[in-house]
Amino acid sequence: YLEDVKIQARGQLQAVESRYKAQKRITQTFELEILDLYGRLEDSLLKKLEDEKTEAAE
Amino acid sequence: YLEDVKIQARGQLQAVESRYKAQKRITQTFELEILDLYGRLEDSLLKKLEDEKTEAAE
Amino acid sequence: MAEDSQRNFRSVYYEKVGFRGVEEKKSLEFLLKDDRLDIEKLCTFSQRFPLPSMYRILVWKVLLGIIPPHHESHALVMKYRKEQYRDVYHALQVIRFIKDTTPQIEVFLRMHQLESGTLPRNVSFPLELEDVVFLAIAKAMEEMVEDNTDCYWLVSSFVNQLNNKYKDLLPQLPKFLEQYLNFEDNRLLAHLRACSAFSKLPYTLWFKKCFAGCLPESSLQRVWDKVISGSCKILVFVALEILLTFKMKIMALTNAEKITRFLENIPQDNTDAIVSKAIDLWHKHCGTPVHLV
Repeated sequence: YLEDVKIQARGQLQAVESRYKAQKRITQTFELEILDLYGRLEDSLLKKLEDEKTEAAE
Repeated sequence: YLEDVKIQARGQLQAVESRYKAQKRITQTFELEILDLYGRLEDSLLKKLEDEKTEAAE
Repeated sequence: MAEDSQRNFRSVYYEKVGFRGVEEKKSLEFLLKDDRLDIEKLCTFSQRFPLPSMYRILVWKVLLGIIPPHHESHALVMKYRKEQYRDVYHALQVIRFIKDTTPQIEVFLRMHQLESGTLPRNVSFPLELEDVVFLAIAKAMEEMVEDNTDCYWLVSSFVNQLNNKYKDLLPQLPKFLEQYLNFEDNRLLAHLRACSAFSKLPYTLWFKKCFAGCLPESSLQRVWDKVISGSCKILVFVALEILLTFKMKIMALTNAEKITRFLENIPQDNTDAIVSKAIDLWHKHCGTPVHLV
């Protein structure tokens, strides 16, 4: 019976562990997305600044 | 003794669960951040389009 | 007989120089030897005696549920706690809420906010009162705990304890203070009432921040021993003892703002004595916890 309880406990632990891992993979995907979006946002801001400079020079 | 094993298992489970919950919060936070970044990117694109229109009209 | 008086003499001596704990330390070590720590006994110990500084962090972590009662699980559970710390920390870097230069206590605040789902939309949002309280507690804890992971978990769990377990009791503490002050020194209470200072005492500093930023850390941790092990009423007696200690000064002031300002910045030289007397008063009014070891 004791062995039973131990196996059950290990099973529960593993279940949460695998849920954690799945969630972490989602987080990692989102992280890449965020990095990409920040990059695009910065590009577009930089471009705007450059355009403004060119205009001012003309 | 059996009670002991149960308490020990609960102690470990509680910690993995908390780690999982934190990961879930992170996913939610990232989701909001992505929405926000898309919003900002669209705003900046729209503004650029408008600026171009105004210039063309001048 | 001779031995007895010698022993007593030594106890008094130890008490004076701060080593009273020799026997207490032994009994705590005995408690800590158990494979499965007895939370209730650890609570009782912390209620009665100051924790020896070498065991304080361990006992706090156990009492706050950061590590479980079983020794065998401590390493594994701390591994989970560290991972969780790193996960949340990294997430805040990704969304640019924290930088390498962000002060540690602000990092802790953001981590706590993310974990409790209260992270503001923007890093420049003004802080709420509860954030200010968090920062004050974090700042004091930072002085007591070296390891960042331990420190974050302790601050976060301590604040959660205040917000959950003591949620209903904390707002009642000013009322208790009034009762006990009336009992101990009704002239002082009358004076405070007469200059409408009683309702304006620094209750946020005393009861929300639990004296963080009011007492130096060496005295503060002895108060927090009691709070963490289950009594937030100790806060009332620390406040009471501060009032009694500075009675002369307070009686000389007739302006509520001046009284509050003085109490928010009390002299830091005899705070250890204030805490000791506060603990005695607390035992006197609320009884000494029994059934130890």
